Amino acid sequence: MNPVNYLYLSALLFTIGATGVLIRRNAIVVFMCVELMLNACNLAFVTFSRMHGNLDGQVIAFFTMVVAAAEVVVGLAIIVSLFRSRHSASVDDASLMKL
Amino acid sequence: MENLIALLVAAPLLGAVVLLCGGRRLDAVGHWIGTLLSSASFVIGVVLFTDLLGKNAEHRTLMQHLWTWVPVEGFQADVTFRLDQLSMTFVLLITGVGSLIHLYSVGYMEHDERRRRFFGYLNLFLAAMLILVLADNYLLLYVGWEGVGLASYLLIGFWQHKPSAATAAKKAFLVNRVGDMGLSIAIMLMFTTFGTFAFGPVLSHVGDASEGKLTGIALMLLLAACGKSAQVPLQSWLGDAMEGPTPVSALIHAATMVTAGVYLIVRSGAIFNAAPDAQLVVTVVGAVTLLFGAIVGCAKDDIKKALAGSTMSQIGYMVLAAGLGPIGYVFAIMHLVTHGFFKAGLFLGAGSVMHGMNDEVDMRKYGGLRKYMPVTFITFGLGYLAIIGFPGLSGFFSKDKIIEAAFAKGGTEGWILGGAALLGAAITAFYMTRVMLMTFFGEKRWQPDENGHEPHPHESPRTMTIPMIVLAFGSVFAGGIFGIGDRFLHWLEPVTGHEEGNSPVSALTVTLATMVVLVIGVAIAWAQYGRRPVPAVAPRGSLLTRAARRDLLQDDFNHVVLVRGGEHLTRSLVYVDHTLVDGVVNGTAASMGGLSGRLRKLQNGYARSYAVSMFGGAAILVAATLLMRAV
Amino acid sequence: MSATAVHSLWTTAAGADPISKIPTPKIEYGQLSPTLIILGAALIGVLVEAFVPRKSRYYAQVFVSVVALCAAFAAVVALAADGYGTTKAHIAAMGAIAVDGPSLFLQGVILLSGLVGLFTFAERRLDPEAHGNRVDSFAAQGASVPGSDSEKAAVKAGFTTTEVFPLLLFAVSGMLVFPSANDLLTLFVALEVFSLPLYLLCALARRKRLLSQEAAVKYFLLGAFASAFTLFGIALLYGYAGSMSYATIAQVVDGSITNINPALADTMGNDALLLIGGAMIVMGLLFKVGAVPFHMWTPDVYQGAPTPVTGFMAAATKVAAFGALLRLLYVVLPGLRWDWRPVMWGVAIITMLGGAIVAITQTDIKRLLAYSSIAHAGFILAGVIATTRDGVSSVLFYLGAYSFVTIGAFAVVTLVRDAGGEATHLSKWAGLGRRSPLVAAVFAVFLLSFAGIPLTAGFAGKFAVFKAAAAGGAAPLVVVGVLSSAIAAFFYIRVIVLMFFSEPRPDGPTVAVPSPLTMATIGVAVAATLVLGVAPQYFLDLANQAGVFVR
Amino acid sequence: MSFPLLTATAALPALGAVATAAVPAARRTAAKWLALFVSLATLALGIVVLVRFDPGGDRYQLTESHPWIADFGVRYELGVDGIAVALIALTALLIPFVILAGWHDADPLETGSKRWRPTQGFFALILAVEAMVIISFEATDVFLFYIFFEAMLIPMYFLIGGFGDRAHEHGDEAAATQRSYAAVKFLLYNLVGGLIMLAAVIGLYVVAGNFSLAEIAQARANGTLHMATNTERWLFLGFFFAFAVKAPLWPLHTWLPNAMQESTAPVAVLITAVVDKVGTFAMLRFCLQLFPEASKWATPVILVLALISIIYGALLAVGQRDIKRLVAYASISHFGFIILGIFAMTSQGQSGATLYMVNHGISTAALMLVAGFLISRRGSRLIADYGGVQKVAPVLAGTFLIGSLATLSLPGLAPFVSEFLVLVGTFTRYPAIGIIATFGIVLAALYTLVLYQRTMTGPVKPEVAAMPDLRPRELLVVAPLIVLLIFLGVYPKPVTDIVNPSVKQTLSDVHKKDPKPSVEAAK
Repeated sequence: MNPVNYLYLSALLFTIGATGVLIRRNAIVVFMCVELMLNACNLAFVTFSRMHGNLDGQVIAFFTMVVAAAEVVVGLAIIVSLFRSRHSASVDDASLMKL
Repeated sequence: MENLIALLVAAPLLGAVVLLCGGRRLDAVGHWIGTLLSSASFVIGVVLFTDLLGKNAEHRTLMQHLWTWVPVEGFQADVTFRLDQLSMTFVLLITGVGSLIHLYSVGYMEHDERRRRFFGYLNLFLAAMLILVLADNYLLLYVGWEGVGLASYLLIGFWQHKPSAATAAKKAFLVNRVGDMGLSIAIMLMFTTFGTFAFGPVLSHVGDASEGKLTGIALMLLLAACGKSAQVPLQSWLGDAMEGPTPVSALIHAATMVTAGVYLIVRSGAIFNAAPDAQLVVTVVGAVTLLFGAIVGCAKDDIKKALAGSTMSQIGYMVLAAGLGPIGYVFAIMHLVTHGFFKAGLFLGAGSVMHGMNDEVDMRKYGGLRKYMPVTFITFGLGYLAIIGFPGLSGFFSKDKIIEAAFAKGGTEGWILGGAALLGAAITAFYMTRVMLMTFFGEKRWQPDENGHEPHPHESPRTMTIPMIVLAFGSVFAGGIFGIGDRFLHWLEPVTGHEEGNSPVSALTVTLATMVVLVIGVAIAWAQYGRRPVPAVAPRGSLLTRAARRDLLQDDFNHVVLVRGGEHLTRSLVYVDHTLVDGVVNGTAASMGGLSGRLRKLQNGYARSYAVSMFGGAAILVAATLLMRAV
Repeated sequence: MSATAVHSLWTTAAGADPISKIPTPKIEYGQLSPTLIILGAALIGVLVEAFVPRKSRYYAQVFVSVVALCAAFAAVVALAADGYGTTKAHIAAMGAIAVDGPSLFLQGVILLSGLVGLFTFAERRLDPEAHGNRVDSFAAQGASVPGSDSEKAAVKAGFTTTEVFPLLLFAVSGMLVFPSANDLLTLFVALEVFSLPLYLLCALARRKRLLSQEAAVKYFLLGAFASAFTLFGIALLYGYAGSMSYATIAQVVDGSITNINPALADTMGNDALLLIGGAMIVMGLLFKVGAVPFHMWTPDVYQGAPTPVTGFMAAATKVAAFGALLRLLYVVLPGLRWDWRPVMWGVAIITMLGGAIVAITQTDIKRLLAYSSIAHAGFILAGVIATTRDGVSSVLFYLGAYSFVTIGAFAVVTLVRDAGGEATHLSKWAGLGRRSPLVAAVFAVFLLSFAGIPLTAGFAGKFAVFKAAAAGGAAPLVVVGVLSSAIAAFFYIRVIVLMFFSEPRPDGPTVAVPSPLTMATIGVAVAATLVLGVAPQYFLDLANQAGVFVR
Repeated sequence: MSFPLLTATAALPALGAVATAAVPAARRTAAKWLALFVSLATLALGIVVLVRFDPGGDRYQLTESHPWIADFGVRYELGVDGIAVALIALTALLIPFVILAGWHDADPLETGSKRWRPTQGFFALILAVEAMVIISFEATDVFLFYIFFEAMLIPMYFLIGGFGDRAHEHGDEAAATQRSYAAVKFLLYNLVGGLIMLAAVIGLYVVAGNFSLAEIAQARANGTLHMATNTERWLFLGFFFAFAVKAPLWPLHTWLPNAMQESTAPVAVLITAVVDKVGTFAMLRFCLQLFPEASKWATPVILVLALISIIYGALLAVGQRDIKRLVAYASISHFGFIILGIFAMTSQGQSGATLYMVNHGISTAALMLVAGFLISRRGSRLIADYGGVQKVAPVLAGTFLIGSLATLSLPGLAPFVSEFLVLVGTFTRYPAIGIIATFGIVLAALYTLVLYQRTMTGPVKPEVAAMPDLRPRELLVVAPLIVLLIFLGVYPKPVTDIVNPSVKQTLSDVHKKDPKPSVEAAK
């Protein structure tokens, strides 16, 4: 079947992730949505790699996973510390600084 | 010889500098220094005069180039003095009368602790006036022109603690500035027309210039003359100028400065000759002013103001004469000189009266003073006879000639002008008689003032009487000396030029007519003020009288239109500047602040809304990029 | 291509010699030495954390980092002197890293601002000693909850978060790679490598920890969001060109590529991939430089983060990001100039105006500087848009000048303190010029430089970029820039007025006497500001020589 | 290469500023003397420049040229023509008086006021301004000029904002805020002007490729450098705007009254007599020389604006209640005359304008400084608070009167010559404008004499009864200025001789010839 459909799928996933970031309050969920976006990118990479018949895309996919993992480490650390200090993981509560 | 000319100016100038910068240590001798230097200037004048008389007519012009004043590409102004018959006449008048009045002031200002400065100002005036008449180009003349303005400003306002004096001084200067504006525009016009403004080139090239330009120049010069010589419509300052010490009124506002306008017109005769329309305007101004002044003079109870009105009217005569062209120039100057004598004398007399009456100026509080101050009475009387044109005295010769000349203008103009001049003569006779009667005749009308001082009228000291006597001689004989055998005419003719008008009426008729109106004037005055006692408080009087008391409402007009209007204008402009011009700027700043405040709200602290803006931004970015490709 | 063919991509026929199939990568270690040194030092730092006793960690860390940064800078200088910036400029590490003028110049700037920033990190004299221990501006223990017993205990025990030093080094290493990355993958990895440590650093303030953590969360989430976009853009671009290497993509974009296989021919036809991909990558970079409308994290993060971190971040991040942006636009997408220039015009204009206008009503000095940095991003963009060699060098110069002034300004901010730590509210700065004229004067110098008053670095930089922009045919941009700097002048002046012409508050802050470290920072900054302002020629020459990208 | 005289003239006060600032706080008197000495030394150098300058020689003399920022096409190029020489001399001449007049303006206030007045700072800033002004007169490189044209704002800003009227600031917060408003207004106005000019400067670079006045002018002359009409106009406007703000020209004038009102008299003199001159000077040197065609294109509008400034400024001066504001508006009116003279593009007009800059500097200094002495005695700027001063302090009143007379340009005093030249120069080409401008002289008489009458004459107000007359120091400040006013009034030749050749060249830059008189009467 035509690999282009995978691209549509990845675009869809990416959009879903982005929308999630925009509408969800819980920092963890927001963060998961970001991960979803990253994975959408991975799908795109693999697909393109397939289309072009070279391996770069797939290699990148691995890199992306690693980066994502690193992000998780850092992100969770921050979010958890925030959660512990204000007993809520809602991104909207963290709005002391404005204007 | 010509090197002496500068000394004429230098002497009084030196006096002014010394006296004004000298400080208190000169208080004791200041007045003598001033008098000395002014008389020194007079002596030099006499020396030069004799020298001129020694030469024959066409060589009677001395030039002294001192230095180049303003050298700019195509614009050359020199400090050069020109001494010819015309300026010589003025030099003698100015320094002569000036020295006398210096002498007079020694006594008059005795009790003023600022006497030194007074003499400094007087010397300053002399210097400026001499520059005015000696200048060889209009720009230098302008220097003298405003210099005398400054001096008169300082002297009118000499008693600065009196607000009225300060105001009068300011008014005088401002009104004169309007005139000066005329002068400077005239100079600019000359520059554009002739490329220079030196007397010689300009006056000799008048023929090549278009009449329109010449008329413009002439009218601007007339405006200047009106300012200095208190001619309608710029006459309003002269009456108030009487706030100054009387010697000042005598010297500046009677004998010399106010006649500068006449000098200007006569000096620029060539231009006026080539601009008949302008000349007509000049004559009209003169005629109107001579009546205006005379009428005002009739109504004033303040002796100095009455004399001021008279001055105005007499100068009206001169301007009228000057406007008549070559027929009148000489007589204008002649009347100017004789007037210089008798009017100065009259003012000094008035000053002497005030001196004896604790500075009382209201004639209704005088009366019967002839017994108390005989010298003053006699000198004043002679001046009186001279001004009303009593046969044989100076006024008779000069004024009579002017009236003749006016008729000689010919045509309806001639009749109108001549008629006006005659009428003026009659009114002159009336108001001068009135002054005479109210002051020296009738019963004594003075009472003790509020703090109980009864004035003790007494004759003035020698320093004051001597000048009065000398001037009295002048007012008696000057006319005769000048007039008989047309000496003055021949003296001035080379400069001013002269031609005999063809008068519709004979000289004799004019003289007789003048005599008649003179008698009528005197008779009316006698009927009103001689036979029955003068009321100590002025009666309400007719409408005309009341208007005349207020200078024919001129001041009220100025006040309402110029002063009030000006105040409103400036006040509204201040408002505009603050709210509009400045407001725009502050407004911009404020609106920036407002915008900032509103945009700031977008930064609402919610991470998700930030994400929205990023997402939107990304969308726009992508869309825009695609769009760019599309178009 | 057939399925078998694809299959043969990752299965090798038996019997063949597998070793010979994979060529050993050729890495020019010498030319990468700056980055490698920093990375190595960072790893050492980690080891230090693990093995060196707590008491002496601080000194060890400071020592290691200083040495590393100096060494790395020396390496950069050596490379530049060796001509790698100009004649020998080329692509290293199998096409992953470009060693050329811009990258060396920017690496130099980043290293210097890293070093200067490090001094402010290491400052321990500003806060009063807690329980007899010198404290720096970082949390005693990042993990402990603010105000909790554990935190008190940590403070009592005199803990200090010496991890900040290796974190700083990691960030620096990422930044070093970022502008010199020569393929999209390296770009992305570098982006993350310098972003993640910054996220952490933001969270580690000693005072106002809630704000600090909030800043970290915002920065992290938005940063991750942005990098997701970047990554997707990379994916699309890869899809378009079938390669990650800048050079190849550039060739594909301007159609000068030779060996076109059918698949490539297929995707090449689809410009949407290219345009959308390019736009998304650019967007990620614009986020990092804080251009409107991707700027909204800037004020909050700048305010919340520990001031030394803010200073370092504000300076170095901008440098790295603009470096990457330049390379992307000049090396990868020059073929697309006519597409992205108008868009960038718009971005630059709203960035300049937006930053300046919103700054007018700020009341917190750190936020104020944040908005000012946004406005400056706009000015730099004007230079980027020029798309001429002058444009590149002017941007390089501007970045150099700007980074020093910024670090200096934030260093001064750390000095003005009251009971609650730094007194960042503007009202508290009233009359500072009376209390301590010197500090106020120094800060005034920085503000004037920001405002672009002649004889300061700011003016030279501004003139350079505007000149390039005008020469590049962007005169309207220059006018807008001039107007917005007029607006900007207003709030810089406001601060000066506040410091010098208004009466000091009785409860006003005190100015702490810093250690030689901060003094050095400020001194360097002032010196740079004035030297670059009065005699910029030498540095302009540097920037000029460095103004050429290698392809 | 010879001794860099021009650099020295500018560097001396700069170094002096640094030295003065470095004087320890306790030794404030020493700082004052140092500053005075430096300013006098600068005056000496200025005189040397004046002497070394040869009116008949090249256009730019005493030139210096060194590479500076090659990358921006900027060279460190100095050189003076007659106009610059005159203005440098004026600046160097006025500063000592400014310092002497401000001798006590920066002393710490008596107890009860927290106002912060570092004496050293005050005098250092004055010297700094002098240095910058002088170098911007000397610069023949547009960029170099621009830099100091802008940088000048900073010290001026601190002078205005930091050192208000002693009279008005006994720790009084309202006064302080007013003052800083004035300072900010001054700075922003001029900064905006300067930034707009910056755009034009950049544009100029893009068009011309370098900033050397001589080179550009020459390239334009011999056609190697062509500017599109619109480009030239835009650039001209950019430059002119900045200068018009500085000058100031209506309607960009509103910063001046605030600034002069709030600052001490010496600083006010610094603003109007020295700093503002840079604006008018720059119009003459840069606008006309770089953009001759555009200048001619804009002339009608500029003339009208100048005319408005003349009348408007004078009328507003009449309406003022505050002595310093009055002088400020008077200056606006006078700047109108100067700009009128410049753009009339006749030799009389431009020579007059240049002369006017010098004379206005001296006359305003005289009037403003005396006014300052008066204000410092009574502690009020309001005209209504005075009256009868003439009786108690005759010398003060006398000097004040002379200052006023100079302001209304009385013949015999310096300003008359220049004002008349400007009027004539304008009249020869634009009679109507010339005539309307002449009304200015009447209004000038009005506001000066009204001021004099209200403050000096009339009955003595009790508050001024005990007012002391001028002290020796103050007399030392005023007397030389008055002497100068009179001298230049009767013998302006020294100045005109220096100025005329440069004006001639400027006119040839714009290809303008004086209108010829209809009758060739002059020999």
